[in-house]
Amino acid sequence: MTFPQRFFVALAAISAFFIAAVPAHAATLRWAAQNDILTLDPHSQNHSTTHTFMRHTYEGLVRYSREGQIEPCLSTNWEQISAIHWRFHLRKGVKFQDGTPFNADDVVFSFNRILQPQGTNQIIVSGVKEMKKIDDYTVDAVLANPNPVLLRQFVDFFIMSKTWSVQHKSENVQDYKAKEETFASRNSNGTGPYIIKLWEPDKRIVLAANPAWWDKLEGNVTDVIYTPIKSAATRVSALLAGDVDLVTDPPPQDVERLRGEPKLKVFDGLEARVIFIGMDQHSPELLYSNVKGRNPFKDVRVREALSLAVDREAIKRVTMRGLSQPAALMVAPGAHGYSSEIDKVVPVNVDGAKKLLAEAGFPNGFEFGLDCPNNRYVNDEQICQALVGMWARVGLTVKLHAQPFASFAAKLQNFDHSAYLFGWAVTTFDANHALQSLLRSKTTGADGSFNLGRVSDAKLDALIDAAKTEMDSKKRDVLLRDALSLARDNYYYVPLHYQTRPWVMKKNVSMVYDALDSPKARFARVD
Amino acid sequence: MGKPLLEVRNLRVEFPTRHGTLCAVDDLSFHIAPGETLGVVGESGAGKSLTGMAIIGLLDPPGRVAAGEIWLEGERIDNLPREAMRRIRGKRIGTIFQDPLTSLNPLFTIGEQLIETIDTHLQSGRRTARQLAIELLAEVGIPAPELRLDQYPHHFSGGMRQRVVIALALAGKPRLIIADEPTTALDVSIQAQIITLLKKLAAEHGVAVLLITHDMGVIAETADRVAVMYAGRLAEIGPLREVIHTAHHPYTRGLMSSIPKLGEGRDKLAQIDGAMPRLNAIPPGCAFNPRCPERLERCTRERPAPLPVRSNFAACWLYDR
Amino acid sequence: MRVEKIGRDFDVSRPWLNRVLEREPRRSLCAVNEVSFSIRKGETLALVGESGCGKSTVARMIVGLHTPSRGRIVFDGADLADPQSAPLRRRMQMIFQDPYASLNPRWRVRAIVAEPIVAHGLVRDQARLAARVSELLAQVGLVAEDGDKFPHEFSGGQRQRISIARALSANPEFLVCDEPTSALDVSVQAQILNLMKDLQTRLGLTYLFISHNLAVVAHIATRVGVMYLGSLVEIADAKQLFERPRHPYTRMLIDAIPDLQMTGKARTPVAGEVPNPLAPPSGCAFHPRCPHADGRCRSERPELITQEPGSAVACQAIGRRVGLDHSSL
Amino acid sequence: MSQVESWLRQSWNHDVVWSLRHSPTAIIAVFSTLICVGGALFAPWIAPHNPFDSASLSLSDGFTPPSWTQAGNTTYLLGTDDQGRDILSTIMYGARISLAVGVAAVLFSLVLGVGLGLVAGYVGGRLDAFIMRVADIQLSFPAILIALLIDGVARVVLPREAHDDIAIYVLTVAIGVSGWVQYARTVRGATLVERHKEYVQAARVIGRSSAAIMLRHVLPNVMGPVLVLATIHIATAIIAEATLSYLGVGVPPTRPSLGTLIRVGNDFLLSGEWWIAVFPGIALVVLILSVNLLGDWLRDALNPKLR
Repeated sequence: MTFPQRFFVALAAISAFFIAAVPAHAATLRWAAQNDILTLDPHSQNHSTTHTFMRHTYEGLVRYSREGQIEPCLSTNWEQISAIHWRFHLRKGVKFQDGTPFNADDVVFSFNRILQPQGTNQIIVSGVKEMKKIDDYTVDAVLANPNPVLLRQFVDFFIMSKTWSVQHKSENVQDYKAKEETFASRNSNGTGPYIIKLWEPDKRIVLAANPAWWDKLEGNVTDVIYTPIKSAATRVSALLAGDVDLVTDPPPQDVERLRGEPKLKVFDGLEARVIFIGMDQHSPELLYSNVKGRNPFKDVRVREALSLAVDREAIKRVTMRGLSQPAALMVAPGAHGYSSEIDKVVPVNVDGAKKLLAEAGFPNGFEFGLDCPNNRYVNDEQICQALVGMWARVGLTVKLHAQPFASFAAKLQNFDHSAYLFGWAVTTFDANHALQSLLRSKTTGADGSFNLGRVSDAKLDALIDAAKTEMDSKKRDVLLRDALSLARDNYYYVPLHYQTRPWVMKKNVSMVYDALDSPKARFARVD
Repeated sequence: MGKPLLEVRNLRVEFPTRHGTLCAVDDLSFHIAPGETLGVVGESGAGKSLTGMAIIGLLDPPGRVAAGEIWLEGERIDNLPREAMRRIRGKRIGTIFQDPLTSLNPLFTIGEQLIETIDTHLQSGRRTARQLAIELLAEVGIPAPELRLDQYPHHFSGGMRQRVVIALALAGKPRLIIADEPTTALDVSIQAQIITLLKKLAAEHGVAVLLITHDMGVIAETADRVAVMYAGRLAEIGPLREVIHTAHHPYTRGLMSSIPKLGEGRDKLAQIDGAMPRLNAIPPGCAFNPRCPERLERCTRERPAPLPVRSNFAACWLYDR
Repeated sequence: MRVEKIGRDFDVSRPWLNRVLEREPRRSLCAVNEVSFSIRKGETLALVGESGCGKSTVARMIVGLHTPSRGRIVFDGADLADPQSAPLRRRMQMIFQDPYASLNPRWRVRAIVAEPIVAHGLVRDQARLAARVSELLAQVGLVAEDGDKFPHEFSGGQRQRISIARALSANPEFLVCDEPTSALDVSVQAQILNLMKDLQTRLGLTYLFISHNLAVVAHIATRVGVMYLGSLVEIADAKQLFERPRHPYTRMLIDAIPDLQMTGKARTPVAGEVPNPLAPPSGCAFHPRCPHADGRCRSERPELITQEPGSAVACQAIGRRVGLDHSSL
Repeated sequence: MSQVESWLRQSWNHDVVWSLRHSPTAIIAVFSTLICVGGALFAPWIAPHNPFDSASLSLSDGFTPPSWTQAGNTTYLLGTDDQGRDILSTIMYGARISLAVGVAAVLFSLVLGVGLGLVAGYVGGRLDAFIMRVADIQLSFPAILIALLIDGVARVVLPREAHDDIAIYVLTVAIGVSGWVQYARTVRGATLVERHKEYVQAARVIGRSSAAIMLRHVLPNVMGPVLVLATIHIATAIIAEATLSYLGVGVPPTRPSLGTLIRVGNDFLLSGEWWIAVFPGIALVVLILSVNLLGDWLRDALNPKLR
């Protein structure tokens, strides 16, 4: 036996001891859902599934507790020196999975890395002017303005090892839309509870408990095997056959049947996600359209007509089998700032829509393209097809282009579209997260980072910017409410519904439901 | 003449096709005495090769023996089961085919093929078989047989290969060899070598030979008796000299005179007009009647059976007395 | 028609990549070596020899299927290698050995026979073309209705007639016949040979007749060239050649002809086999099989020397053998 | 008139027709192929609905079961899919796309492959080596990958607006390009054999140009195996079309082909809406099976040894 072999055998023995020592009886969670992660670079893509896995291996300064409250994570405690100056005391003795110790340099490095323009996660550190290293275990966050949701933002402020990143030439964030691959986009090295052992794109992701984690698992799941299964029927069959323990996106048409299965249980939950249609309101001439020289989506009447033509109830009944809630706002119930008073869904009105189109100068409608993912949201492609029919009835000719999310995302970020179906979940559980990402005029950083229709409304910008810094809760609620109403009345987007996402699992699995559709293995038990 | 070695009685070979059943060999009878060489001549399609195949039970489907009997040394062999027939082939009937390339397996040395054959048929053990193989190769005129035994067929020239095939045919010490166009694929100069060899070996081993060929020259040098076939039927059969010099059937006569001969100052060759009928369009009566210069009215109606003419038999109404 | 010292090499080397990887040189096979002869108008020159002796290669070079590696071919005073002589090609046509392979199985006979006429644009009018095809078919002993059939509906002899009709359709003066009867049965062979002779007298054709069958050659040829391993070893008037063969190889070939008159007499087999053309013997190529070979034959290549008018032979032993009767061989 | 009659009689007795008349499998295959192709070809006239007209669809009609079941509706004989499209009509319209893409792609492959194979086999030498090495290289890439590549190139080269309209052509070319190799190899092999046959040499002696010899002499004699290959290739092309459409390269989901229809229907198999996948599935199986049987039979019918 050579030295390295001895070393690894010893290492394996030690880790076996740890694994055995942590949970009472170790268990494997086999989990399936339709889509895959996009990358392993934690700062590259603001994409729910990707973040879900990043949360298992990377950690932020703070985290959500089992009950959804902010609690210390990589910082043990913090204080507000002034309204715009926070001090974080870092946890000592934490090591990254490759063994390098965690310290303030890593925080500063990660902060600067997130800010790089090719990433899409700037919202996480939005409003932070500077992260300053005070000593090895103290960092200061200097803000431009007061920020009421700073700690919530920092949950997904994933800290990477500076040493590791430099060593592997991954100081720069992967440019996903340019199809770049880096070491960090194919390998991970966090401080978190699990280690990503393997990622075979479109095949599986394998996680194993991190024996050197500073905290203790609350459940007994030491191994996670995630299998992306595109076909809904196959996913459900796998669950029924007992090949997987958990499916987080059962097709709506099968939920009723699954409820009746004695071996399974269904967790109902309203996801904090709104599904909506975005429209290009920036290009002087609309792409994929027969309208030349102008952009019909710049006309609010056209946008309103699009909304009026949609029969949200029919989609809910037929396509979603009741598992959705028709939407008028761009933020889902459950997020701070949502108010059912202003969430008034206008019923379908074909004639009204036709009239509006005629007024806008399109009595015979016009043609545009609709980009749609076919493996991302619940029944996404079917919804799009239904929309094509509904819009056809008011005279609009829609060319539907359905594609897997990976190519869809790249196309959208290149603004190569005229209209698209998209979904947004607020990770901070605060409405401004959606407003700032989706509706704030696009500048650098988090402002308008997913404003892919390039909406620009000075009044709305002012409201959003004010809400970013307003520390008075009452005043801030008014700002959020006004901003949401303004967006609603201008039809900057056409919200369709809030997605209900039941999770189906075996009876012996217990999970904590997550409104972000982000299961956390550290809370899970398989008995 | 004693008991015949091989006797074929009223053999009929049929090929069912979409255009009806073709009769490729029709009512053919002949016999071969031990040690005798019978030449079978005829144009392509006259049924001579099929006759050979029928005797060794290797007709390609859908061809089949529809009627008649085949007797070998007093034993009927046309209705034997496949396995029994397989034992007869090689052991009691040796075969030589036209193309020596296809008769030898290119993947085995000729030694392996010879020893295998000898061992199978004579149960002699491999050591003895090897010795016998060397002797056989020497006998068919292959120089340095000990060395050549371990070579593959492609190391041999065409003539040498045909010698190996002859050795293979002799390996089981058969009483009868069926040689189907054994020289056609060979060069003129080599043809003569092979014919001489075949003749010599047949005489030395006392083997009877059924020599199937379209080449009258080969027959003339080898055969004791000749059978002439036309459109699947026997036209004439008799001793060699008789058939060549004083043929009785008009077809045989025409055939003989149409062969160009050296030292013949004729400006024009004698020719038989027309062509042999296709098997699906054999005329009624005598198959040769449309081309026959001596046709009688009867020839278009009645089919002649072989009739004795001097020492020959000819299927022709001219000799019906 | 005159052929001057033509030669043809075939590249038999392995593919380029193998050669480069295995460091093999190019290898070539000399199929025809310095063959010269001329054919006079109206005569039939036959080339005989065993397979692989290069006779077919000579025929193919003359009709342009192969380009000679060396030497030149002169037809009616013009060098055929000269691009300007291309129209002359119409005046020479070829008849192939295998009547089953030489006709396109998917064409009707009419189209097959008309192809040269169409290719050379001789007759443009459809009606006249049809008439010409019927005339050609009649000329070779077929009927006009046969034009509507496909080749597979004909027997071998009839197909060879179609081949001849096709060759004649462009009004050629010179026909190269590559073993035209060797695939046919004897009775049919006689028909075809008679037809060819017939056409020759009627149309004044000149033939180059390739065959391995000396009896056939004796019947049809006015002059005969004997080839062995790529070289012409003897050329003479037919009568003279068969009566007084001078080259030992020619004698052997003649002796190997089966003799139908003297039934039962054994042929004299030619000893040995044709050597491998990739490694031809030194000196006279025939020396390993020649009963008269001596040291000079093994080292020196004999020239084709004209000894009497119309006859030439390439043998060094000929002087030594004066007085020997060929029957004593 | 008698000419027509004799022509008819001649064709009736032609070898291929004869072997058709005597093969029950072939008759069934021809019959079902005719039904499938006819249904597809005349869909706009005989289909009860136009499922490609989005405006005429009603989402509320979605998931109607076949007419003979309890909840069925006589308007929709075989039921409707998730969008309220009539399954029967969608099958007919979908088969139209599948067949059009399949046949066009195969024709494209065929022309390209046969042309290159013919030239490679007839001309030989370096050109042959080059063409066949290109073929080898292409064989080492999966067909879908090549199709995606071609789509990518088309997207860059062609104007954005044009893309949707020509998507189906790009798809056809993409599937076609990925399939030419097998034709080229088959034809090259056959050409190498035919090239040395005497009828080709006869044509050279006559003085025909190489192009004329290739087209008029060699081509008709190498087409037999190619036609058989083509019938089998059609099935592969139909399946490739469904895969590519799913990957967003092909036809939009609002104009589902048979393959797309089956893929969508799959999602509803477990929830009880079996008819969405089952009927298009049966249609595809019947279509592919009959085309394949036809190909098998054609191979035997064109093989002179089996006649």
